[in-house]
Amino acid sequence: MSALAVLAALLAGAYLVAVLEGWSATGRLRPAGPAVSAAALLGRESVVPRRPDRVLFEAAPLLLLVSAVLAAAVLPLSPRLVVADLATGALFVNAALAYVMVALLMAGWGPDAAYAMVAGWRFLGQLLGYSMPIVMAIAAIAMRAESLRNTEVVASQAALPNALYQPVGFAVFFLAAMCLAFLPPFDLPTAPGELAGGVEAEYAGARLAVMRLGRMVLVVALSAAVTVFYLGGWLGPALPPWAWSAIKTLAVAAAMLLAGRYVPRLREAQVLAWWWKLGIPLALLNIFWVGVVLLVAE
Amino acid sequence: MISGARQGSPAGLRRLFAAAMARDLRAFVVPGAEVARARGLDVEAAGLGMTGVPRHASVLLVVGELPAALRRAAAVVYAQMMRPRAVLAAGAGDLSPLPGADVSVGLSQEELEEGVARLRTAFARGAFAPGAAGFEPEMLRARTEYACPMHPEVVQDEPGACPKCGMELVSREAADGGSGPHHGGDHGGANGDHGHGGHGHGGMGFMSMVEMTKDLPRSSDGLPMEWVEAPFGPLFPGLPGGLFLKLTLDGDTVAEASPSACGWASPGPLTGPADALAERLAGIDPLSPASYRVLALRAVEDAAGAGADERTARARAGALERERAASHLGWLSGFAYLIGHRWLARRAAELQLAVLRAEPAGMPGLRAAARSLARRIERTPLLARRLEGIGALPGGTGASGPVARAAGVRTDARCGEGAYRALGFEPVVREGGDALARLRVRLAEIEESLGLAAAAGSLDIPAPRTATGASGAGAATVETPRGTATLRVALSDGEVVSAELEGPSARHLALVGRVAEQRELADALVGVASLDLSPWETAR
Amino acid sequence: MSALGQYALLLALAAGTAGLALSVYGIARSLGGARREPGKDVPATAGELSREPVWARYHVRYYGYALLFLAFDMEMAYMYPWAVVYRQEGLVALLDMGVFLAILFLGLLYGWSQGALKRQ
Amino acid sequence: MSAQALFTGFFGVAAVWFGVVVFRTSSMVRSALALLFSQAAIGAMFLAMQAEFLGVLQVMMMATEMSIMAIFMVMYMMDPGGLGEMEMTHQKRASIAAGALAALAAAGVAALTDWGPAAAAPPAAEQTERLGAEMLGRSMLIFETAGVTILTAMIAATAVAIERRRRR
Repeated sequence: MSALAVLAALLAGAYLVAVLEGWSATGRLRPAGPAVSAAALLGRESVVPRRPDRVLFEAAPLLLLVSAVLAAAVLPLSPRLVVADLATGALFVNAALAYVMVALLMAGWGPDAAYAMVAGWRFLGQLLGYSMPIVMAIAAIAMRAESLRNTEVVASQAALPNALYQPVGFAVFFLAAMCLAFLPPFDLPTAPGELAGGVEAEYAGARLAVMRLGRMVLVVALSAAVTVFYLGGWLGPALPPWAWSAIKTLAVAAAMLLAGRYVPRLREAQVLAWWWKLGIPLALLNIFWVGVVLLVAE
Repeated sequence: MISGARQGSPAGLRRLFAAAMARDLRAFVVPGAEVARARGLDVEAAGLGMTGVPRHASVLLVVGELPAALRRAAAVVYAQMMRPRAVLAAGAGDLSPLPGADVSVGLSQEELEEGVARLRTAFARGAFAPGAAGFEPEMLRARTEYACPMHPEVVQDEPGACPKCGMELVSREAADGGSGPHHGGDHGGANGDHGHGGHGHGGMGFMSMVEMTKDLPRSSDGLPMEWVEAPFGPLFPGLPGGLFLKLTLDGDTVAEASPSACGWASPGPLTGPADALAERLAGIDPLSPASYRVLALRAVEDAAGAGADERTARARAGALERERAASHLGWLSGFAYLIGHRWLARRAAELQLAVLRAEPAGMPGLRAAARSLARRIERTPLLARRLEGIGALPGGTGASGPVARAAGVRTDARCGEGAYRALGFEPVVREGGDALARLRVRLAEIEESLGLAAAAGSLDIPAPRTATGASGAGAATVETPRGTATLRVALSDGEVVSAELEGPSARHLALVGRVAEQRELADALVGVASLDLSPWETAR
Repeated sequence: MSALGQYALLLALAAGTAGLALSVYGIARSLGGARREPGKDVPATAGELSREPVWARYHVRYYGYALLFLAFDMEMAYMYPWAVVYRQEGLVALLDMGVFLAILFLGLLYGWSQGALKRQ
Repeated sequence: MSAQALFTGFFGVAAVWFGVVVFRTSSMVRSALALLFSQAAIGAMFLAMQAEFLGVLQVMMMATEMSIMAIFMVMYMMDPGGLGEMEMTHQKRASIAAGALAALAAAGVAALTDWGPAAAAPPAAEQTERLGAEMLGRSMLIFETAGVTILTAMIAATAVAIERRRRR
């Protein structure tokens, strides 16, 4: 029963994030926009490009959606509201989201089209940048919680949320999450001006609808991950636990979506150089900082 | 019913989806969003979403008349759009090979909005139709050709045996313009060679990599790789429409760039009655019509020996400066779209439309808005890092206009004009010569031009009929938003007998290779866009 | 719920999600297929028909990063069990992992000095 | 118990099937991704056998590592798209024989060895903890040696792949 409630919340969250995304893209807030767009997409044709790698082309949208849903499934909305509270939940989030890259790689290679292929390999490069900092930040979370179980990660923040306890890790994780969800300014694989749609360029109709849905669920999953890992999840006064989780998740999603409206897209070479020369040392420093604080505190 | 309706009876679920599609129209703009804006159309305000991906578009919005090459490109885009799809023509004449427009309107915002409303109705009613017509122009059909797998140079239209080795020829689709993987000098593609490898060398059991890669082109890091040609124009969303740009990609690096432009047909607009030359010349470039109008008027006046009085010159300067500000803002909007700065793209477009519609009295307010925009851009995080060192060109490359002034060259045709001296004009010069410096020059010029336009006090272009029956030769130079344009005319009895027009974009087009080659794709595109090419002002 | 029950639930969720997506395809398909027209299935490239395949040897320019990444990825396998017992073990754990990470960081610095951390 | 065995077997078959696809396709990317999913299926087997940490780690690491393998395959193999249907295998008969022999041997070992009574798997959280305690206790030296090995690999890879043009 709680699993169904979580899934319903996930769908509602994806819808609200789609409304927010429309706002960040056009500057207009249209509550019915995503529903109309989705129906419009379903009513349109969807072709497969000539001589594609059909398996990869068809699998990509499904894999994107499934991996995002699985990542969201291990993140708790409240102590009881979670689909599967795995003992290695924090690691599982990361494992599921690694397949986002695989999905985009398939979408890039599958259609045998120039823009998509550049975009697909670009995203693999982006992964080389954000992937290490993200796992290192999660390791620092696990150090404090003494567990990889997401409900225990939240419980460990009762005194002080991790965003304040390890601000460097928070910043690193937040930016890496934006990279992972390929949100502007890290939207290198879809880059509307540079690659005319990139990995999405050959998808249309129902396939595009599934891909967009996967992207929205991905943003929700990552916002929920930021909430669980750094903002104390359901912890908060007065309101019921699930409401706190929902509010925090939506606030994080809004921040992620709006940040990209006011800055230009980054260059790939810079993204990689910054993550490796600055991001990874900072993430290691964060682990060291948490280690020392934990030793001193005990 | 719309021309690109989907097959099926419009009932049940289909009716529901058609209603949704009618509310959620997304337009692919031909020749490009910058032309729509330059003509004063705000597509998004008219209720159309915009997309640069043909697969995601449901409406092909054609703005203005298109040359034949662009009509063919538009037909390709239309063919690649998903049904249901429709053509919305704003001030477009002949559309063939595209099907006729579903809705035709004039070039004004009101008409566009009314046209979108009509299109919505048409979509809701006719997105699905039982007898939907196909779109199968001859130009889209693939030609089958026959090639020898052993000898890539043997290609013929008929099946048969190879004259060199006697092997049976293999059928394949003919390439249009030869895109695809190729190995350095020889062509024929990876397929032929590799397909053969399996048969011919099968007995050897093992092929040496050195042997197989010796003919491949070398990249800058010394690795032998295959290069792929990909078109980034004429209808690429991040670049001006009409710019045919073919990039040879080595991974995501541009190995070679070959640009060309749609341009105007020579001598076309140049010949004819001299009094109407301004009218004709203003039509060649939708991005800067006023500049060419003034250029033609001045050249004809010079040839007829009739100089313009001070008031006329001043009013023309006002019109030119208004156009410069609008053109730079239009460039800024397109450039911001290319680099993914969505807020800036929208804001610059709004300002451009406001400048195009403004009266002289409104200029000071717009100038203040432009100044605050420029200040905000200077403070935008990451922007300088994105643009620094991209598309670097030193001075003395034959460039003019903002491209030259951004490289520290003090060149501006306006310096020598009396009307500008009276207005206190001083050219904007910056150092750096890269995309960032060009952005800064244009930002400063927007502000300066709005100030000059306000000071000029009038923005119209008086066109006295000076050339009736006149004979003689003359020349004029105008600093257009993109650089110096020169027109030489010879009149005989009120007719232009010979004319020679030289615009800045022809010179800048030659610089595309220098700013793009050996650059990462995104950087190459930023470099090309920072030149602010107008594909329209070069002769075909 | 037992661990195995959780895995089964996640598997069912994956299958169910894929099933949902496929049923969306089914609804879209019930409206009719895509009409076959010339040029339609050619990848959309800015108004030019590019019929030739692009599956050529792709020159990836970040291979320097990729090689270092492989090594760092290995290291993460050790990091999680270590992080979980960190508070129990205390200073030993800090020193132990400190040495391990210092060794790895040397590798990063070496790669950096040799120009692996840039576009090749 | 039987459901557990069923799923273990199912993912085992999936792993083998993806492994076969690796060699049956001429597209390099498809081949690399098939290997990826073969490895991921092994990760799922670990999960079915209640080795949670190991399983999730395997699923996570193979996604990135096999994708990186894909980039090197696309960079260095001729015709990475498999368009020419080029035969990429050689010494087929010998390799089939060797493969069949090795499979038989492994199956034989598995079937003939007396594995003793199956121990109950500890709870998933405890597995990770025990692993950590082992790493910081008895196996500390092995752990640090792994660090040095990784360092060696990093230096070797960099030295081989990155040409130092600045030297000239």
